[in-house]
Amino acid sequence: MSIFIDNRTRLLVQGITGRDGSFHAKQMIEYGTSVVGGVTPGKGGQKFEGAVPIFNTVSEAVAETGANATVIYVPPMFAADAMMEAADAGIPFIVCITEGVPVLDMTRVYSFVRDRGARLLGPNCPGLISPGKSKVGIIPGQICTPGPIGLVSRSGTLTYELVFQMTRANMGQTTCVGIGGDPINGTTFIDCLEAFEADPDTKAVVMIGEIGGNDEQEAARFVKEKMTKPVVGFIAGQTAPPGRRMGHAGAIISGSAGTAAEKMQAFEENGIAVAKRPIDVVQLLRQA
Amino acid sequence: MSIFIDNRTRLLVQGITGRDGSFHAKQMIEYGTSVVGGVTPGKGGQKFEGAVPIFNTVSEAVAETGANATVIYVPPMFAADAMMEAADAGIPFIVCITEGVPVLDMTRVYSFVRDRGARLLGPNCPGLISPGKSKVGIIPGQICTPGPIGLVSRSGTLTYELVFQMTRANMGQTTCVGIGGDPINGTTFIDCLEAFEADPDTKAVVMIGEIGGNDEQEAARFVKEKMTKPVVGFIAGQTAPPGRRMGHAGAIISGSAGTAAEKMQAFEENGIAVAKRPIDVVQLLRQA
Amino acid sequence: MNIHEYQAKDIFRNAGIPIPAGDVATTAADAEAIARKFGGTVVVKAQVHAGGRGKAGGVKLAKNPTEAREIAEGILELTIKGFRVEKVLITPAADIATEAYVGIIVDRASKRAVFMVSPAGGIDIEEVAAATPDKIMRLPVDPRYGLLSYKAMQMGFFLYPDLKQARAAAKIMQQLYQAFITSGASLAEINPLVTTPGGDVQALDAKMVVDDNELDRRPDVAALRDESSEAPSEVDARNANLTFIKLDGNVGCVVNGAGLAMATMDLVKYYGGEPANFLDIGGSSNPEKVVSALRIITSDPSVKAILFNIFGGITRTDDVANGIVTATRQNPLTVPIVIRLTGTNEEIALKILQENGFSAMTDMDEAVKKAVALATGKAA
Amino acid sequence: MNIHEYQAKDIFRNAGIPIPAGDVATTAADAEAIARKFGGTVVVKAQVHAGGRGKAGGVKLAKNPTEAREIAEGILELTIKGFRVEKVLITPAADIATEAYVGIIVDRASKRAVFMVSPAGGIDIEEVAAATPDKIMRLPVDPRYGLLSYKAMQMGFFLYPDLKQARAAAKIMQQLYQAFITSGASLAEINPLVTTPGGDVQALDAKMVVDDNELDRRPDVAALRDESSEAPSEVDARNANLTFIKLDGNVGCVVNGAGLAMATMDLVKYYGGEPANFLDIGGSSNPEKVVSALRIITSDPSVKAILFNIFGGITRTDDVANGIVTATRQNPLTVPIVIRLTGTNEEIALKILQENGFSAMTDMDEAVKKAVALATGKAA
Repeated sequence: MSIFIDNRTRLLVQGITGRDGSFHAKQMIEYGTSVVGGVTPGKGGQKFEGAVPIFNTVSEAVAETGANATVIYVPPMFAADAMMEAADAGIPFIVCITEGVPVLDMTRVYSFVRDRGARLLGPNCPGLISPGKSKVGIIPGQICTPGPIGLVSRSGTLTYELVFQMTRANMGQTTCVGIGGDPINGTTFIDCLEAFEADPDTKAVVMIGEIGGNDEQEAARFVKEKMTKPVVGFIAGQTAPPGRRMGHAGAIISGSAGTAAEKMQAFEENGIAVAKRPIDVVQLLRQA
Repeated sequence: MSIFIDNRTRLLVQGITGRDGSFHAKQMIEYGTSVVGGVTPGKGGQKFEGAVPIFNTVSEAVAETGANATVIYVPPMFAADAMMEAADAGIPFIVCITEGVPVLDMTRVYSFVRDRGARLLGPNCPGLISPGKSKVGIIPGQICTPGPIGLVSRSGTLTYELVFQMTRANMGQTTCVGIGGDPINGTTFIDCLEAFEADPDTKAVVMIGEIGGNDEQEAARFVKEKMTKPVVGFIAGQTAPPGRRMGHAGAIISGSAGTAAEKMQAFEENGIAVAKRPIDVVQLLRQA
Repeated sequence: MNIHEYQAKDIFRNAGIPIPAGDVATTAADAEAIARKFGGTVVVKAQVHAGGRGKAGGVKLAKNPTEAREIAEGILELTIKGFRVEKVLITPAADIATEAYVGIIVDRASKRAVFMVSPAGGIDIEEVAAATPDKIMRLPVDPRYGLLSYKAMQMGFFLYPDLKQARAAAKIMQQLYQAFITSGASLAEINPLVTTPGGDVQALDAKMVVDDNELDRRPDVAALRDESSEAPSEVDARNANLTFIKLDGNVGCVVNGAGLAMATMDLVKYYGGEPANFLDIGGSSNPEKVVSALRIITSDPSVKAILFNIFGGITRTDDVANGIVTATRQNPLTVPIVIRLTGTNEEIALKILQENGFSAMTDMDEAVKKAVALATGKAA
Repeated sequence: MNIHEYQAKDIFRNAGIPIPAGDVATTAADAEAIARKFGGTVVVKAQVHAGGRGKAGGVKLAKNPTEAREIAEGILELTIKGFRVEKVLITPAADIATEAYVGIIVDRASKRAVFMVSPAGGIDIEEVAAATPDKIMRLPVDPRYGLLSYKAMQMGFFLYPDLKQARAAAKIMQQLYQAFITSGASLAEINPLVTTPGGDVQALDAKMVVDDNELDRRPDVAALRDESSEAPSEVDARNANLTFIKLDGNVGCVVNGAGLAMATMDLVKYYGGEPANFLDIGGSSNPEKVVSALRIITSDPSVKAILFNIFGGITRTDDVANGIVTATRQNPLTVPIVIRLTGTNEEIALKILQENGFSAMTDMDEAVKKAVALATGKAA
């Protein structure tokens, strides 16, 4: 088992003929993801790589292909519209890779998507992968391997680093999820923890946080109250100076709220083993 | 029993110090309605008629009085805001008497109120009365008498006429509801029919329609499919010329849709006895 | 409130919709001058609040300025569906490749503004709906989000397979939605939306109906009202805050409330009469309104009897009685009057009427029967 | 993106918010002239992207034009929290009856724009939150409806018991929300919102932070950026599409991805070093970005060793390798470099580096340890 995506995932790619979209569509197909269609307005009727049908609109694509998931690689100013189009077409799982989506757009998208009962992952996230089953997004497939660990992270390349170290240590993954670091995103740590708790194949969970906000603190309380499976945590940004943005909007420290120290303390107080270094995650998982 | 309002109704009056609001607040209090508070911005802390506390905002009023219904008499340009304020304050039953509310305002209000699970009656309606228990709105109390008939109508004074004739003929009412004639309103014929069907004291229902739209036709189908109680119907506007507005926005005939003939036919086909004249309603109720 | 094509075009143009030039003329000479300015063939279109202008001879091509003058002269003498033509719009004749239809209306069922678009434009959309319903796309707009881009593109692709044209149409629909919302409209329509042989998408006609309830907060829109294009009695009624519609019968009706007014008219017909009008004096009453109502009704020579049917709720029947007394003092009646009133302050009203020589009834059916008998000359 | 007080005031004024006059000076002489124009006592305020200007001596009263010149001269020489003062805003001193606080921020938890208002204004809102939390009202705004009138009035009454002032404040909050939305802001603040002895409600200060992601579609807002008020290295980095923050250490870091960059800095510290910067070369890679990154890092004299930590995903490690080779050919390094890379096109990257005399590692911990040792002069 795995969470959110598996062998039955039938994926659309919105922006399939763009630079990023076409590159990653190929990567996903190579990995074995069932990419059933693409969407690029004006290219309806054509085929991507001679095989995947392209549609002008998401609703046409859903009607023709029975897609049950979509991944979005469109420019930031069009990403909000793409997410809403997907939700309106009835797609239950929407992954938005696009970085740089205006946060006020997301306030609207969040309401829209929630009212339609869809799950949104992202935006500004690397997507997710259920090793050996399906990959949606941009996480490099070769660094993952199937196994019993669930991983959820706010980060991109730091996620790869952790997965890479786990795979080198022979600790495979059920699903690795990057939820993205934007101030408003569709899926939270808690959503993923809940799903991992319910997934019988997941035996332990790695949670990778960052400075800024208090999602990690809330997730820690959730772990204590609702989870039976062991959780190992890591927080990036212990050396970040207060009040500065560190690369993406998620990473802001304002005053005392959202520091790495605060988050690590919340982890410890709620029974989450805290890794000091990324490599310590592997050791802590062994002890879990 | 009755529908929507009864002895337990605790009513707010929004616009209680205005011309219409103060007049009808007195009338409602005289009738015996439990008017627990009023709202007029800037007059918070004062008392209406020396007894009813006035508040600046609906949320304060609800917190202080435990109101479970509200009736709105504010000018048309402020009515949409008043309805949303009431819904946001958690009031489950909102009656808007105000005439002349822009229909585009109502497209927003409708979504807002529905998302909060409140029932809206109106706008541009006379309100409702459960004779002997509670009156909310402007239906003259003295023309009503308690009894087993439920009445629902799109009209104002035509409703009074019908109720008057029923009362003269000794046919009392459980509840008389005026849903209003605007293109977009909160409570439909079907909502009321459903409630009357569920009300054990209501033995028969009178439904008074008008030209325009197809709400009566849909209500007729509902009667056939879902109702066990007899329904008597009347439609105003048999002599109305096509394509002209007859006084309020509800009464438009466009082409073949929404004529009185069409509606009367729908009534007959679905087992609703059709009164040719208002007075015939009484006769048909006797036979029902 | 209806506005003219040329006024709707100004609003649409301001919203960014591409619309060919056009100028309004009130005389044949002006029409000729405008046609000369544009050069080439022009279209002369009657500006009246009525559909089917083309069939009524109100839309014609003119090949040169002289012909434009002659045609304008003819059209300016027309009366279309009861509306006198006071203005014509002159536009250069366009080369048309395709004609589509785009409209927005407020829809009772979905409780939203709904787009209706069809690639089969240029003709009555009801005809398209009847003949080829699959050529119409209906799309409700969530007022909380407005017309989202992907929805506009869905409609754009429904009209045009070409990406460039679909995008142009999508943009026009977003602009039309903006114009619709900011004008407080209940209907906005482009028929036809055309493509030119060069591939451009343009609006050749424009129609808009504004929600009367919006006018108080939109003085700029309210200023577009053209009273010269309405029946004088209806203008008079509106200025007196009455709702009045002239009909062909002989029983003049004064009623409070639209539903009761219609039911009263129906009962007039039921008892063998013909209503001369619909007239609703509305909820809040004052004697002035009644005076205005009587003035309007008595100015219609076909009225042979007057019927008041008042059920007092908010309306105070004593206000109505006072209005009747005042009005008939000013202008004594030349036709018989039947007064039915009941409800709020009924006793006071009856006393006022009696003191002034009027009698009143409380039963609606009896009152209507009597009025019909008086109008038709038969005994009641 | 931060904008200056005077720029935010212009935006708020355009939205209709009442704000007393004010003019910007870049020289003491200009300040004097402006003070003379206004007459009477004026306030001279440093225009820098930093809070706590008052405490830092950046806000002062001047009783006459001569004093305004002297004060402006002093303030224009200040550096506040690392920002040099290049401009001062001169405004007439206002008579103040009460001071309130009004702000909007985008809130992660409610996923909405949230108003925070308090009748205790004029001081840092964090202090109010700590000392008297019940004096703060928080109100999330549903983006689909905007700030509805009744919500604005709730806040208005929370600030002022007087109806007129509550209405004025409510209107200002609706205008502030409009300004916030149309500017693509992530924060907008009025502190203080004052009442005058005469009872008027006015904004005396203005602050706005714009979401960088909005700038592409709002060129008018983007044009407000004042590069003279930012650190040159950060301007350089932004123009090269890098995210760079200068810190106080000696290990220069070049990393792809913000999370990995922070984890790398943390690891530098863990092994006893101090990072000299945060630098994220972002997702999509190209050699040019790497060249810019090396230029920025090597221009910092405190950097004693450079650490590359690249995990190739979208970023192609061969792009990074090529960038390193190009940059070091242009400007030979004077400090040691440690390169860790793994992931996409790793083999090609290693080959490029080897051919050009660089060695590379694949283990993050080993690479960090080595860089720290080189920077501190100890053997790794």
